[in-house]
Amino acid sequence: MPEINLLEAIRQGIDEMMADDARVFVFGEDVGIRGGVFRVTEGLHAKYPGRIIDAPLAESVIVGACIGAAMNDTLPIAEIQFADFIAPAFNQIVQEAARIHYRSNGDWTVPMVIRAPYGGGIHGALYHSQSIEAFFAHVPGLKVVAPATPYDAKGLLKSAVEDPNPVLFLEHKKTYRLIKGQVPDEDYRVPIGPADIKRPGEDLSVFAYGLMLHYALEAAQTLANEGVSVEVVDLRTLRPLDTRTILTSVRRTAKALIVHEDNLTGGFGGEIAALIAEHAFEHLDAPVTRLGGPDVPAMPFAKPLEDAFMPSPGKIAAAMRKLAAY
Amino acid sequence: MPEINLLEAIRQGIDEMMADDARVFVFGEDVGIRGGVFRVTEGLHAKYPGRIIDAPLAESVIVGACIGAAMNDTLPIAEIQFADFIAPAFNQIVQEAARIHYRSNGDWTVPMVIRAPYGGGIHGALYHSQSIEAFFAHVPGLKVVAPATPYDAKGLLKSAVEDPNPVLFLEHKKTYRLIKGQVPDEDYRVPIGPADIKRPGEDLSVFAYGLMLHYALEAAQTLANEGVSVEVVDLRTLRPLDTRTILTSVRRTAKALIVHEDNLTGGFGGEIAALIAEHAFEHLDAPVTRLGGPDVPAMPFAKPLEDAFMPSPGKIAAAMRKLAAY
Amino acid sequence: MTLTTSDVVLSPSGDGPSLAPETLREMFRFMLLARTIDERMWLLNRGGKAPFVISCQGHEAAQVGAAFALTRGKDFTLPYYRGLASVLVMGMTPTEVMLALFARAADPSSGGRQMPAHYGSRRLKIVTQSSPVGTQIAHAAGIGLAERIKGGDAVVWTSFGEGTTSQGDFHEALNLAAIHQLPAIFQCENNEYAISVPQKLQMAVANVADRAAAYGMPGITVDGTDVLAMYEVTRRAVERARRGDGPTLIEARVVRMTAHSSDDNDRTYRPSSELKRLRQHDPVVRFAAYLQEHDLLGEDAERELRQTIIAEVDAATDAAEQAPLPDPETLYDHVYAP
Amino acid sequence: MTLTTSDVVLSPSGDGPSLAPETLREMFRFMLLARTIDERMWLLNRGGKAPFVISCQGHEAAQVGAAFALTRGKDFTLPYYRGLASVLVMGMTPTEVMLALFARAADPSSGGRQMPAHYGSRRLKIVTQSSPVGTQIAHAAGIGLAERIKGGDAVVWTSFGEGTTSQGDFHEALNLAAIHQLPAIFQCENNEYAISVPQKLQMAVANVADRAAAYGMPGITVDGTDVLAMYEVTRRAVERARRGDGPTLIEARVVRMTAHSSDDNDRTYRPSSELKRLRQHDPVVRFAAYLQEHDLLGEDAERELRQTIIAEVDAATDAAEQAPLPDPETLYDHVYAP
Ligand SMILES: Cc1ncc(C[n+]2csc(CCOP(=O)(O)OP(=O)(O)O)c2C)c(N)n1
Ligand SMILES: Cc1ncc(C[n+]2csc(CCOP(=O)(O)OP(=O)(O)O)c2C)c(N)n1
Ligand SMILES: [Mg+2]
Ligand SMILES: [Mg+2]
Repeated sequence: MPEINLLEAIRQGIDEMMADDARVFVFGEDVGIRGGVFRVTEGLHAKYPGRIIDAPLAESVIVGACIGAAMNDTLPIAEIQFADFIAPAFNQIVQEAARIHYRSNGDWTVPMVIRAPYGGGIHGALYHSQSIEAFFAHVPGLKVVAPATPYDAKGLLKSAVEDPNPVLFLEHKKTYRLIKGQVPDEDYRVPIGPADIKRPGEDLSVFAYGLMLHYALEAAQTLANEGVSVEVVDLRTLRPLDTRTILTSVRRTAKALIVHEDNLTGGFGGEIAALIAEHAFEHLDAPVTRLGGPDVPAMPFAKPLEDAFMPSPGKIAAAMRKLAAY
Repeated sequence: MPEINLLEAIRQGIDEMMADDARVFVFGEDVGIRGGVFRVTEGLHAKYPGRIIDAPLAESVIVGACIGAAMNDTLPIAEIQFADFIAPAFNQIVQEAARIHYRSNGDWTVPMVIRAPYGGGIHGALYHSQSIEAFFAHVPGLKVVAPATPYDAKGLLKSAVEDPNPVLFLEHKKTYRLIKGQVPDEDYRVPIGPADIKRPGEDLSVFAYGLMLHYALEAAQTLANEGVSVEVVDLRTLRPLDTRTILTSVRRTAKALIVHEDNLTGGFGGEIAALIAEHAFEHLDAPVTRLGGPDVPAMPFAKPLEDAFMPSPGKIAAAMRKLAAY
Repeated sequence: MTLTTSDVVLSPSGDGPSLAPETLREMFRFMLLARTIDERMWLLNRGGKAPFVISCQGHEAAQVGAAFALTRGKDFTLPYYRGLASVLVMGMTPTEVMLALFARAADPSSGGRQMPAHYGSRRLKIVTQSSPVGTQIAHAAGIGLAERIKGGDAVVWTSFGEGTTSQGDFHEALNLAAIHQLPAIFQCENNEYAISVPQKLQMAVANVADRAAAYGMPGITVDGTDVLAMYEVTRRAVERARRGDGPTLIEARVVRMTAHSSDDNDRTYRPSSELKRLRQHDPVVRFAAYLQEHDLLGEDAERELRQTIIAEVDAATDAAEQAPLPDPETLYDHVYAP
Repeated sequence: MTLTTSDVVLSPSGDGPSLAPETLREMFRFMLLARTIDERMWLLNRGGKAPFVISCQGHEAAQVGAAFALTRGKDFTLPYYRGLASVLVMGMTPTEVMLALFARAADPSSGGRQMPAHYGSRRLKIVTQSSPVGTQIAHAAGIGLAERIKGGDAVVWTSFGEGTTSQGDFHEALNLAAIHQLPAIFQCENNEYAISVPQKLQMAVANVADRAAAYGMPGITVDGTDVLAMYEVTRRAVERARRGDGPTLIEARVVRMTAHSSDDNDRTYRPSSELKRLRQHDPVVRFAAYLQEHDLLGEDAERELRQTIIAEVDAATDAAEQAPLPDPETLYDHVYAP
């Protein structure tokens, strides 16, 4: 199997879906000749005339128009240039895309994908580093996925395009070229929903996604060398959340650590911790622990400040140690 | 002390702040001659010429203009007609108002209040019943308050206007005229931050705000008749959260129930549950429990569906019983 | 470019567009039907049977004239909450409308989940609408974009009030539609109020149609109480859109003959004298007079029509009222499509 | 109404506005200073010392001309990320600019928290800017609204690109400013690209100034490479605003002489021939020629000026480079105002 990076995997997924189904199109800023600012759609503009469309600089109508298009028998993929800039489209995503199937009592559906490059550690400063999952994973009617590997990214992208519901597809910018992995040539899917145990372990369970999944794996290796066996669960999908896999893992290890890059307070880790605390209470040997970004508005530009903000393999390992020792 | 309802208390708070400080003004849809669709600003248009301003039908600039005004030595109170319609202003609130002080390294401040009537049980259907606190209580740089009594509403409104930071002021629509209480004639404040134990108890702690606080008190009375002593904590402020009062209460009662009307999954209750699970672990005699609105996009219009959605004193009492019996 | 009514043949007093007499009578029937249903809703509201009413009264001509220029079953419509007359023309029945008013399980728009007047029907290509104003304008642009991608020749029609043109979504959507010359008709029903806020506090321009110049699309101001003018202007816009020549902004000058909704009391901000004046522009009265003048509808025929419609509305009301409410269990249905 | 350059005395070839020779030389100095700093930033970027550069090159005349029509310390400015020349005129020093480039603790704009070119200074009434485009246009309207409430006579000036006029915030803010005739100047610096997206995919109108008609405010298209034209048009808009006659939309036609930013490669979407053509409109070269033509700046004087500026930029670069980075502990500062 060829090894490619996460960005190439997403491009392949889009390419293959567009080749298979003429209803699929891409709408976003600079996605055309430019191939997107991250080059995710590079080459597709020439390959699929009229179906890779440069949008005006207006996120609300990028999403809003895709909602309309989805209701007229097409399968839109909206690209938000940076997840931070999804905010102007909040109304269209939360009040429209997510509620249309419900409010029409099942009459109308919105089969669309919203791709959003998120996350920091790339020197993007306050407005090119944000994590946005907590805002959207709270919204019934939306699906939210955050793949961490090329294999999962391509498989989930295809599932998202085929899903009859609006799917927010989160791509961690730092993993784009950093994370490589094998991706089969043949067609496959990764279903939206199931989490994936990326590293089985006995002593404690760690739940993460995106870049933090890789940092958690790194930290788990460090702990292994110290004789602690850490199970690392890649959530992959945040909504609908795979509570079964989460609870099964914690009931076995009796200890849980949740890691995300987003600000700690009100972050999605709180939901996971609350589920564990309520439904695995009798199995817990230690407090459910969260490690998240600090509660400051966003990740600053200056290197020392950015480093201070980012959860790192070292910080995660320290949290694991503390929990293991509890 | 005269008894007034919660709506009148808010009006009094605005009126007195405007009388004291010429920098205070109100900007929102229909706030002028109409006095707002709920009549909160009734009478103030004539009393404060040029300072109660009817806004065009555009929430983003209602908030955005107030941000600018706040940076030009005024103290704006923006009114969002229904909290559901705050979504178009999400970008201005989260990316601008909340981050301006931080991004300018403390150089600029945004002393503004955003009033938003929220909540259901008033036959408002999907788009006039929503709870929005989870989206904003997650945002560093914002303060979020949700008073439940006329006394707290007036005192917190005044504190919000004086606060040098952007404050989201949540007013539960059903409490507007339903909830009455004594409010002193003399000037006073209720500080942003501290929670308030509205009913002391021994057997379990319940955390709520807004309408649910009253339902929780009703349920607590029911449980009292059954010989269970329930402590009811009114959070009042959701950000910054009074973790000290929360943890102190749970460490004493050893059992915690969190109630909110917002959808359960990803709701702010998860944050409170996570804090308790992590920092009161050794004191817990039962799983931290949450009772929230069901995970459907919003509250439907038809009475049977609305009733099925709303947490009620009965549902809360049932959850209390279950927890007490654990 | 901003055209005005003078640019197109409009006024019934003039020798309007050549529509067959039965078509003209059919138009009138829909206007009268919408008015009758609307008035009935208020009665039911006052009688405590309908918790919420938002009215189409004064907007009937604008909607019926426009809808008659569209092709049912083919073209998409995205009306806003005053769109009763338009959805009737597009095929919704009085009973279906009443089922929404009473929030019954069989309400085809939302199964009683939404407030009344939030019409939608996939079968009729009436797109589900929400309460946040203006969002549907972006959806309309997107429907046009998809039609372009699919190479189809359906057009999309959407309506909204003049206050809603202050929303960013109005701007973003019209701009997009103009860039790609999408097959869309944007109908602004300007009744000069957004709840209590008058037009002059909503915009500094005299006509909403003036906003079209910002997008390089034609903007036309029409007397929206003149059903034939509305038909003719919309017909031309539809032709233009189908030809691939792009979108049109049509401003229909209408009158809001009621309070904003049953929750509003417009006496606090609107002098009753003004309302009296507005009543003289009642589009239903106006078109009735036109039909009589041109011997297209005799007094007996009109009386008969009114009786038929009242009977129809009685039946619809009874049927809807007797229909069951949604089962609480269904609260959890349709959160996600399977 | 849409005015065009022809409506106002503009072209230096014409007998431009009567500005004192030393003022003209001062304008040139700021243009040259901005250009020199900007070019230095690219060198530092290529040299691996500055991770990010976003350029003002080609926009200098538009900004210097406009800023000279404002009153420093009194009027508010909300420039966007290409606003280097404008903030220099408003009082920011080259060292302060370089402190931002290197993200140093002493950076007055953000203490190294924001990307370079996100200028702000409360002392100078340069309002802190963010990266989401267009938000500052709403802030500008609000600053004008507050000025109206306070009864002051400061004006507010904000700038943004043509792509940003597609954002809802542009529409909502200009509409609000026009309704209340607020003392605001909206400067659109139209360089015909939004990163890679050309104007024709951004709007269906020829001029951004055409958008002013939607708000009932004057819209003026100016040759933004002509500093005197920019000064004169802005001066009139400022007078108008101070008089209480309301806002103006000024479209400055400029050239983007670099890639969008140091992260962009414009060869993928912009033919090099086009760039060559654009270079002929270099505002700095153009104004230098004008000054020589009119014997306002001799060759020696210009050489001397260039040397002084280079020395100034050298000193600023060294000072900034040697300044300390923020202490990690300060990450937690200023989340809330005390
Ligand atoms: C985004 C949003 N903000 C506020 C409201 C509350 N609201 C409902 S209708 C209305 C006025 C609409 O006026 P206009 O667009 O002129 O339509 P009209 O009712 O006059 O036909 C307002 C402010 C809303 N529905 N959506
Ligand atoms: C809301 C938002 N969406 C997307 C971006 C990414 N972005 C940064 S600059 C830019 C293009 C801006 O073009 P224009 O307004 O013409 O200004 P110019 O850079 O050409 O001067 C884009 C799309 C952003 N900063 N903010
Ligand atoms: Mg109106
Ligand atoms: Mg540009």
